[in-house]
Amino acid sequence: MIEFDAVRKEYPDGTVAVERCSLTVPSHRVVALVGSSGSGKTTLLRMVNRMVEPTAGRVLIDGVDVRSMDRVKLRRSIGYVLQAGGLLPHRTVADNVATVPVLEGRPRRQARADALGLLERVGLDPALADRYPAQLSGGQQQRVGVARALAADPNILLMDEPFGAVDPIVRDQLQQEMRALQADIGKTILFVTHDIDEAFALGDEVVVLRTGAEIAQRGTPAEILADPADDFVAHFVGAGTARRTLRIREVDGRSIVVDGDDRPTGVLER
Amino acid sequence: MIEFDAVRKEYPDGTVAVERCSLTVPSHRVVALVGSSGSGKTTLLRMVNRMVEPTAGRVLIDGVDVRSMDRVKLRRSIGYVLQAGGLLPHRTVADNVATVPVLEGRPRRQARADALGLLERVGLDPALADRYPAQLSGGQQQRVGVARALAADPNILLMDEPFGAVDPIVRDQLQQEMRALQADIGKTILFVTHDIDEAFALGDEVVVLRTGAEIAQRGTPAEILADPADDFVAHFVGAGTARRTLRIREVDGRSIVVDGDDRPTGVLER
Amino acid sequence: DPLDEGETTAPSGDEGGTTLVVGSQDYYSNEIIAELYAQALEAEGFRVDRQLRIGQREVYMPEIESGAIDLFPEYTGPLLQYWVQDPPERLGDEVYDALVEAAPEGLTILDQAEATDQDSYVVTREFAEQYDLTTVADLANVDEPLTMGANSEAETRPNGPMGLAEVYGIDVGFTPIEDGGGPLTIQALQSGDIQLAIVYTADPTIAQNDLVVLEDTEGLFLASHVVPVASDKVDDDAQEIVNDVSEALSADALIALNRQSVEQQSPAADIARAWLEEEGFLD
Amino acid sequence: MNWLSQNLHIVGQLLVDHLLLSIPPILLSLAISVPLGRLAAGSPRWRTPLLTGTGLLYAIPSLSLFIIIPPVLGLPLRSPATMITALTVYGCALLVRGAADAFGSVPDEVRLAARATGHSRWAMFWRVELPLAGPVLLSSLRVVAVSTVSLVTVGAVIGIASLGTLFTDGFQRGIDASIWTGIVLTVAVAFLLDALCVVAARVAMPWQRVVSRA
Amino acid sequence: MNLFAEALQWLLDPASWTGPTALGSRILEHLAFSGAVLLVAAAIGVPLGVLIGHTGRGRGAVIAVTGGARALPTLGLLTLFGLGLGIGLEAPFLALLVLALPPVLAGAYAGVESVDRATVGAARAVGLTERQILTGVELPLASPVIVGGLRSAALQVISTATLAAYVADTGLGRPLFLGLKTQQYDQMLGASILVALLALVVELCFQLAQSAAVRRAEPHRARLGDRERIEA
Ligand SMILES: Nc1ncnc2c1ncn2[C@@H]1O[C@H](COP(=O)(O)OP(=O)(O)OP(=O)(O)O)[C@@H](O)[C@H]1O
Ligand SMILES: Nc1ncnc2c1ncn2[C@@H]1O[C@H](COP(=O)(O)OP(=O)(O)OP(=O)(O)O)[C@@H](O)[C@H]1O
Ligand SMILES: [Mg+2]
Ligand SMILES: [Mg+2]
Repeated sequence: MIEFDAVRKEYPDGTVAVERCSLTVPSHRVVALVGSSGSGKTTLLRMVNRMVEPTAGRVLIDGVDVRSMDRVKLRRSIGYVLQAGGLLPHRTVADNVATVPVLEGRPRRQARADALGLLERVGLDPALADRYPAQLSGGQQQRVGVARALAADPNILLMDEPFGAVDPIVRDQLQQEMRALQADIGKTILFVTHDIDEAFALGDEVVVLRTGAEIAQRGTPAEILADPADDFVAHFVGAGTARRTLRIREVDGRSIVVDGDDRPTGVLER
Repeated sequence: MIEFDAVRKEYPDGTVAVERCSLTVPSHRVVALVGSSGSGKTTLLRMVNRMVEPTAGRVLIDGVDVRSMDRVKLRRSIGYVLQAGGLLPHRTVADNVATVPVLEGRPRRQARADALGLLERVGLDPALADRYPAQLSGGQQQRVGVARALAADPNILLMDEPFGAVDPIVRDQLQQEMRALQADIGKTILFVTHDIDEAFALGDEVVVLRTGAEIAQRGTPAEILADPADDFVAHFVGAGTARRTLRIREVDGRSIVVDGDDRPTGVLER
Repeated sequence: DPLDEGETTAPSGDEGGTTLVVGSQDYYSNEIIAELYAQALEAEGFRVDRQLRIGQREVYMPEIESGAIDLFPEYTGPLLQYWVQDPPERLGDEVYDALVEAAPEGLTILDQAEATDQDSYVVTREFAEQYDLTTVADLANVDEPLTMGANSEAETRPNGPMGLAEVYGIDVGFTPIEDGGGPLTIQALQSGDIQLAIVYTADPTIAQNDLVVLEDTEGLFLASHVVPVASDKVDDDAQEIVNDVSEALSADALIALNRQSVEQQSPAADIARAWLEEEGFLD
Repeated sequence: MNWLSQNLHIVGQLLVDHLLLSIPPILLSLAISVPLGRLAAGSPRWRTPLLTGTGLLYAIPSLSLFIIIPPVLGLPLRSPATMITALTVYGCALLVRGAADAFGSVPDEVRLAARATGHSRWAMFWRVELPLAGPVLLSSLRVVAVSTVSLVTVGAVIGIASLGTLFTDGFQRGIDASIWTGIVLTVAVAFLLDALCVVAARVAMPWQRVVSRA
Repeated sequence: MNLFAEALQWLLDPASWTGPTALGSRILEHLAFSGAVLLVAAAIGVPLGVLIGHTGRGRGAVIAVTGGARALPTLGLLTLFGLGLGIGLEAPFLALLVLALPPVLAGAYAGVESVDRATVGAARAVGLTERQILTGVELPLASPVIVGGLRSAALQVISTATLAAYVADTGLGRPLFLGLKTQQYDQMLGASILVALLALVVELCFQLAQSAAVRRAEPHRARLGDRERIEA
């Protein structure tokens, strides 16, 4: 469990990225932070592994203030997945996955063997182990990033727009696999995105943030879509827009769901 | 009207980008070419303004073979929008928009006045006119690119993944504005993308291409989604995937449309 | 007899474990002489460290005076000028005696050789005939501006334009050519870029190119015999060997050595070895 | 050719001298420039003085530098130490900027990812920053290697033996072959050291091969 | 350090500014000679480099030639040309030209090549002629790099022009060589300091030129760039 206790962050240049935020991420659940650019999502996320130190307030992991922990150790004990994978371009896929175990002193050979297992787990052919990141597609790199985050078997995963750089089709696929993986491993995941669809797809709970990381609404995806707390949230999730306002049209004897602009989005299951 | 008459393109290194392709783009309509990377979309598009010369076959504009026209004049008479705008980084926004009119001898002051009007037309504050491209966001640059393409009031617009480099939310917005704009100006548009959703959103007709620019299916978005011609097209549009397989769920007394993964996509209009 | 002495000196070289450092100017002729000393010494069992081609007098002399270099082929007149401002002596033996007198503590001036390598003013035959030149003083006849070519240091040395003006009252321009009176200087002379050059008298190119050496009636150039300068580390045995070499080194011999260097393009060590063999220093 | 066949062993000796004068300054300037470059890249406060300072050094003519260094450091004029110091100064003048650019070229995301995965400062430098700075560093190092080899020849003017001696000697004696030999060998040594840098870099940076192909 | 004081004294001594060292005219000679070399190098190197950058033809040759030329020892060329051409300015002029051409050529070529191909493609697509692309797009965008090449050539020429005194009566190499040959450290050092100062002044001029070029090529960034340079 991760608790943000009245945290605030003011950067040296005076920007207040997080005004005052209290939030709990229950164990084994995925909480998706969603908000527009600059709303303070990344800042909030990075407080957990002390990449950002709050100006006020505390962050607790299972009740322990992170400030009492050694930074480097803390970071190694938490999985972190960034946009575009954040892989080390000069290390092979296997070495990338084994980064933390090797830093922790695990023998290279064992760490490598473990890495191969993890690659399979995230749906990658272990034959890719000796490639370099540049030889992989964006989606594959992203999977390696997830494998690396899992390598030290952390309880907590922090994911910062991990699928933001891949194209929509691959992103859909990665999101699906992520759901399957989480069903299996049940980590505590804090997931940041500015794509509400992604938040709906992955979050057990979704937290919609305003500027300054002010919580506008918190709930399950369906709750938020069905009953947005206010205009801001309604606008953010696109309630009432052409995109969210669906109708059913019959084409060639099938029921096609089209949006307010008549653009087909899918086929209705009978 | 643009007609591709059995065109073929073999690059000097032996790559056959376009095998043999015949295609008509009716006047005042948007035809979206969609296909995976390397399928020959860009090659096909560039044959229209002679950036690429076909190895065999002809391209006709309103019945006239483009080979009989002067290249430079032809290009100035056709609007071209590329990914990331393709703006000249050392010219202001207004100068960029006025490029072709100035080349054609229109007095600078008038060209500039026209440019301000065009900026408004594509939804940009004319106050941005004196900025340089690097001072604009990706979405704004893209709009400038469209404004520039419209500056000479061409009948034809060629658009090569114009919104490929901007993030999904901005892309949605640009797509909507593009539809509104086209409703107003009614140009003949050949639009290239590898995002099927974008093709569905913008194309009056969608042409799905296989490698070598072979036409796999041609039709309206709804036709293609409802009745994919073959497995390739079905796979390409994602027919049968969770994303396209929608159901209706009642939440808080409203009908929410959810996809195969239970992810809410919109609210059903009554 | 060098052989006899060789037998007695050889142990002294080995026992003491001393190595004699032999230096030379950055000038091929001087390098050949240094090789003569070095190889003659080696033939008698001395160990020699060569520090050849190390620049002009002002660069190496501090090293000799500090004892970093033990043996160096020098030239009597210029060396005297280095130690004594405007010495009155002009002729060979006078200069030599004055030099022995002037040498600082710790340095020994060994016997001078007959060979001289003296700076001299040369002009082309054609130019000499045009203005009827035989002596330096005749340069006063010349009614066109004169330019002298030489290494840049000549510009401020007593034998350069300044000395010429002072002693002979003749004003000349100056162009530096850093080849020590070598091919470029000759070429410049022949092409008329310069009219007057400083060339060493032992330089074979004088004869080759039919140049005229102007007689130095006022003694602007001091006698310039080849003379070894030695440190205390050069013991009596070694001194004898070097003196023997000097004794054998006649004026013609030096020109012949120089000619081999320029014409046959042989390395200094080879030229020196051949000569020493011929003269019976090696076997 | 006559000249060359007679002087082979001298040329050989000068070649060795040349190498002995070239290699130490290349290595020394690398060793000095990497930490300085890292400092300049990482701290805006140090960047300007370091880069301006080393940049100005480059404006000093090589011949002047050979002359200025002995009195400053109390070295004899005509010693290899003078030469090596001077060339190291030159090497640094180029390499500090090169190293600063090299460290600046390490993508911020990669740095961030390394920090997030729990690299300590030390691990960060050795395991992430230095290897990733490698390619840009290499291109500066190659320039330094080649220009050092070429500059060594200037020392012949003040009596430091190297292949440059073939120029001054050939010039005095009017032997073209000597100068030609000097030029050809200098270029050859430069190419040799350049090639060594490239080979060393290929071995040290295996990922570069695939990246440049990709 | 004492020596630097002596060098300074020598520089301030009126006698140094007359007679054989005549610093005033030596400085002018040095500048004029270096300037002439640079002009010729620019006249040859810039058009050639731009052409190669624009067409992409001869790319490999440029890289090989500029890399190889960098390894050529100037002293070797100088003595070789000297033997062939005799005394005077011709030999040092040629030797320095060989020194200056590679950076100029590489700058011009790399500058044009560094212009984003997509930008050039876009310019072509909207109907600019090849000539308009060259003068209106590639040249302005490449100008900072082109000027950078000239700048590094100028620096090298000015500092290497001292060697010209090896075969010609010109430039600041004269007092430097004279000091070297007669072991007058103050003079040698003084002359060296003058050359370094000269190089610095020229460097500053080129920095101004380069920021002007940057202002043209990257107008939005120019202000920031200026600040950085003024600090520098
Ligand atoms: N190091 C920093 N120094 C100063 N301001 C910062 C810093 N990092 C972030 N900010 C500012 O803090 C605010 C919140 O930034 P943050 O990166 O947390 O937002 P975000 O929600 O992650 O945005 P995005 O979706 O663009 O990633 C922004 O206004 C940002 O400009
Ligand atoms: N100038 C060229 N020379 C050689 N091959 C080329 C050239 N341009 C494109 N190709 C090749 O032709 C094929 C089609 O390229 P094209 O750019 O038309 O594809 P595309 O559908 O636009 O792809 P993308 O979605 O990646 O832009 C590809 O295999 C490509 O590698
Ligand atoms: Mg963020
Ligand atoms: Mg394309």
